[in-house]
Amino acid sequence: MKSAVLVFPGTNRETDIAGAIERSAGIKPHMVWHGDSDLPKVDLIVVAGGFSYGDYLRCGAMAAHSPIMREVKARAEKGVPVLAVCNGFQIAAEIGLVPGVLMRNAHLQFVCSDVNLKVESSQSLFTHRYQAGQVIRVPVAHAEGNYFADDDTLKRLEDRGQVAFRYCDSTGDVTAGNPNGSIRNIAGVFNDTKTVLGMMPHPENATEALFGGTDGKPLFDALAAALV
Amino acid sequence: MKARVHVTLKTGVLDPQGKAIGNALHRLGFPEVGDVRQGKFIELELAETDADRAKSRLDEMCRKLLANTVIENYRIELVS
Amino acid sequence: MKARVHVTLKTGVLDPQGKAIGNALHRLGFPEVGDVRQGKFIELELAETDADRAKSRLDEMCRKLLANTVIENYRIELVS
Amino acid sequence: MTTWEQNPPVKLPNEPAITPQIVAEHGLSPDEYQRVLKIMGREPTMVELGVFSAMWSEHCSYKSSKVWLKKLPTEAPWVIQGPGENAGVIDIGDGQAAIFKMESHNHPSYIEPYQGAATGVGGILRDVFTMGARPIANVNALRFGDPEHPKTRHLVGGVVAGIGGYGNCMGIPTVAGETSFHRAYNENCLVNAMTVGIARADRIFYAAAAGLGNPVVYVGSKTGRDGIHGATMASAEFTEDSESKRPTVQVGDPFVEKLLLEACLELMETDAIVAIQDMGAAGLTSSSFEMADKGGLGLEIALDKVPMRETGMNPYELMLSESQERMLMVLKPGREDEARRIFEKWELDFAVIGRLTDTRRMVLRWYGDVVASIPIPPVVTEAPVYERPWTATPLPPALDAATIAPPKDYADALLQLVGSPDQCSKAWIWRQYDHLIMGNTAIRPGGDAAVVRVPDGNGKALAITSDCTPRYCQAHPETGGRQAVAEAWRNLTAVGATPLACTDNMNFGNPQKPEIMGQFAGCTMGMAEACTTLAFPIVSGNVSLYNETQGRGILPTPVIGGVGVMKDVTRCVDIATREAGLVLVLIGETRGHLGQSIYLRDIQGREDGPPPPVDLTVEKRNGDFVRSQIQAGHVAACHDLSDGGLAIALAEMAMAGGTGLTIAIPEDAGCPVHAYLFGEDQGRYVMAVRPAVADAVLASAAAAKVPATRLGSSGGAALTVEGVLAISVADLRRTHEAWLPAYMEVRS
Ligand SMILES: Nc1ncnc2c1ncn2[C@@H]1O[C@H](COP(=O)(O)OP(=O)(O)O)[C@@H](O)[C@H]1O
Ligand SMILES: [Mg+2]
Repeated sequence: MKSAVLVFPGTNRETDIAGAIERSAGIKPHMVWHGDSDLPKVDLIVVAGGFSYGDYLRCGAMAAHSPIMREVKARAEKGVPVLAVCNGFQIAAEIGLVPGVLMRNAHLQFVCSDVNLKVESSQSLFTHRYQAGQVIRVPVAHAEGNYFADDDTLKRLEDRGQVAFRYCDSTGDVTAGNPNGSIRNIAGVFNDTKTVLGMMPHPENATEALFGGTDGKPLFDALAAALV
Repeated sequence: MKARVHVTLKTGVLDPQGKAIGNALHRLGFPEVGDVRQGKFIELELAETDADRAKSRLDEMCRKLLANTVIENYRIELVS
Repeated sequence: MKARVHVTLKTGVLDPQGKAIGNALHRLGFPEVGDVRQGKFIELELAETDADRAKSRLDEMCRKLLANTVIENYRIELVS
Repeated sequence: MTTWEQNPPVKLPNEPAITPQIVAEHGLSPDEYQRVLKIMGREPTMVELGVFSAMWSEHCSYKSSKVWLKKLPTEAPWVIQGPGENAGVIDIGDGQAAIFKMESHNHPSYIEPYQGAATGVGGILRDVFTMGARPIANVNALRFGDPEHPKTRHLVGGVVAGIGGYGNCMGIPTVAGETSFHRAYNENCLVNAMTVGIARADRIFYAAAAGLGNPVVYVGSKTGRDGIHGATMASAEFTEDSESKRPTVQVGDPFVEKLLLEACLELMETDAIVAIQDMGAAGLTSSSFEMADKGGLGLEIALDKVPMRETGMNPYELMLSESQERMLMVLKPGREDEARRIFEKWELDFAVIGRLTDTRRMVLRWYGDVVASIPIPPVVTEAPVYERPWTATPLPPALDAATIAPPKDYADALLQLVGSPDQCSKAWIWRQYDHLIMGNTAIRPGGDAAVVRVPDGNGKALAITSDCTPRYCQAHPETGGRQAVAEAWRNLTAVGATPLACTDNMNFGNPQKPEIMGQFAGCTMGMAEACTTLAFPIVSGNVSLYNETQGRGILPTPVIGGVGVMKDVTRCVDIATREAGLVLVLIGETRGHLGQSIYLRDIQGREDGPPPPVDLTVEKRNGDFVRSQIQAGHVAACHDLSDGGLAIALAEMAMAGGTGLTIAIPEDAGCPVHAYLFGEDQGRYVMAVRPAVADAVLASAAAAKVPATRLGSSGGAALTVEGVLAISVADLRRTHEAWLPAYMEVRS
């Protein structure tokens, strides 16, 4: 699997996710600086976590308008898979790669903690190594992960199985365990072709037993298996 | 020319910051406070002298960057 | 009664937000933008009919909570 | 003879004449001003006066503390760089070095908690990456006033958000710290931040300038009018009118600092840098003097070349500004363009502002005119040093545990303690800190020390902790100093690490009072002794004095930041007893010391008695034994005993692991039950030993002459002390986790 991890000024989880990809795919991703003119031809594009441009106006707003994101959008429209985590999700939402927006956490604080996630669908190239309904434990670390979309959008998402993960408690109850106020406990969503996944939690920080557990690893294994 | 842009959440969009401020004001002994909404307020200097042109450029800035029109409204005001 | 409060950074205080917005606007093709400052904007409903009393209460709210007078100024405006 | 002497510096427009009042406003005593006149041979200009004021402030010159700090041991075979540089450097093997330091931002945090704390983190990060290290962990030691004090909640909220705001954006995990409350900090909260970084041992960058004619380069953010007089503010006791000092608070920009970090590390990959120094307190003044002095050279700076954020700035402001996120470097000749390209790629300002000279003078120019010309060596060598008078605090008479009442109900007492402001869970705090980024956090906040894997380090890890028990330091400074070091050492040991070195942050009141100076002296002597015996040298540190308001000083608070190494990260253990059947072994001798204990203070409402004695030989013997058992893989969980003694330690182990523990108090305990459970005797640990090796562990303890007592075992859902108390782990947890969020919920 050839992959590219985008690096904006202020991105800070690129090494974490590159490590996770390498552990599953056995090959290091290309690290692509936002200012580099061309994005290499890859099987997977990753938009990593952090505080692009300081995230001072609105999370992801400034990175969303960078030339490289225009290119990412064009590739995604041609079907190239995109994994957008945390700040990546915020950027992807800003440019409409995935539906919805991410607002300030309801309690207004940054939250770093393990959360439980219910895998809503195993029918995607990102989640086929999980079972639908499975509860996994991975961390979140963000101040603006409060997912919001209007009712029509939500209905469409749910009808088409585009909700990838929901926050839940350890028993899988998706009315509990919400760390940020996200509507309907949504933690991650697909685009309508399920080739783009945007999610707030950090599966990359749950890929080694001693360092956060391994519940995030199947996601990278799944990509490595699907994108050979 | 100087301009001011106000960016506010659309009605219907939950405003946790506004709510938190409202609650804090109640606790601090301001029971008269009802609904509170928080927005952003951006002041810009513009090298532009024509008001109409400035407005249309500002409108573009808002749509492109300053506001997320999915959840936010914006209002432009020329000051001088 | 409805009130608006604008909270802005004092002159001389670094405004990383404003700076970042200015840079982003330049990159997006708005070279006419000069200095940018970002502030907060708070709208409040008040169960109060007397303008003077409202103003003095708002002033207290600003000093106690809404503004950090170490680095911020505030401006109160009664809307209706 | 250089030209400046024939032509004295040009005065700035409207420059006031120097009056005694102006001298006093610059924090210089009349004596100190006489020294200035002697060094200068004439009346200084305002710019020059500002420079002296900054350089001779307590913060920059350590004038009250220097004579005592010299007593601290700073060497060991693994120490690469001790105090005197931006941060301390130790060898951790595999060609790698750990670089770390702690620094206070107490006064700014009290005035503006968010920005004060944030810029404190920014400052300590720069100290570490300026030496070539990539930061891998942040630590914060916080002391707040009485929770009931009207300002406390606001300070807690702002400080925590500020620390998180900066560290999270930088992408450095904040993995450890401490937080406590006491009315003595009502008007002076303490915010001490520590950063640990990793560098190649053969690529450490220092501040000493070298190479006549080499360019002096300014990088980072532009200079504004922030924090002018910040350095003098940090050294002045607060008075009622501290409000008027408010505009001196700086605002941090963590995004720019992240860029600065990446740009500096990128440039450091080349060999273009001769010397580098961050601009911290007293900004351009202290950084330029330090570089030139260490290199035995002179410096000429064109201040008009400094990137400025505002119009109309003058040389005085430029020299004293404490704008954040700036660095000063000396480059090899001809390497300016290469460096400029890197900084411009990262969208940072870059300006060549001066050259190194051989005059040993600091010559400052403003559009060509000389506005200051100061001989460098005397500013440093003739800086005032005070041997301030001091009086020792006598050791309070012993308190017999038998004279102290037992609690009315043991279970209630333990619940009260686990739910008290000082002993409750601090998860509300560390959840706001990204403690997982970088993916190397093996032991998260909530235990004894954090454990962070070293990148590219062959599976080794660093253990990191910060510790101090101010009430012990207050009761008997020497014991308190010894205890702070011992506790840090013990916390590193308890995870299985080998303690290597520490940094300190000395927070005290007004040193011009003999009792306060006596606290400083006593703590330092105690620390020195402990560091020597435990082979745990101090490699860096910071002093914050005048933490005093209207005559009331804080508790003496010498915070120790300890760093240890684990060769194999998979061997580390935390405090959580996660499984049933583990054998609980108490290591160390229990005498039931209740003087200055948490039990005495929080259950009996008394703050008296002597602190527990610290026998360093015993400390070392017990700790070495515990470490050997952890490293041998015999131990499933381990916790040292500190505040609240055995009862609190067991409760914390049970809560962390979600499994019950049952113990029986030995028949031959030798002290009353409440003293056995809550006594704070030092040098102790509880190990949860794997059952198959329990007998062997006890036998090797006996062979090593280490007191070891089999207390009981893990299992069930309650913490039980037979015949004394039984509390479900769920109840313990609920109480433990309740206080802080509930307290902060009522936000102001
Ligand atoms: N401000 C803080 N930031 C991060 N971690 C903290 C903070 N305050 C307390 N902690 C964590 O809480 C745990 C308990 O702290 P403390 O009671 O001081 O431990 P100890 O008694 O072992 O020194 C430790 O893991 C410590 O790192
Ligand atoms: Mg401990």
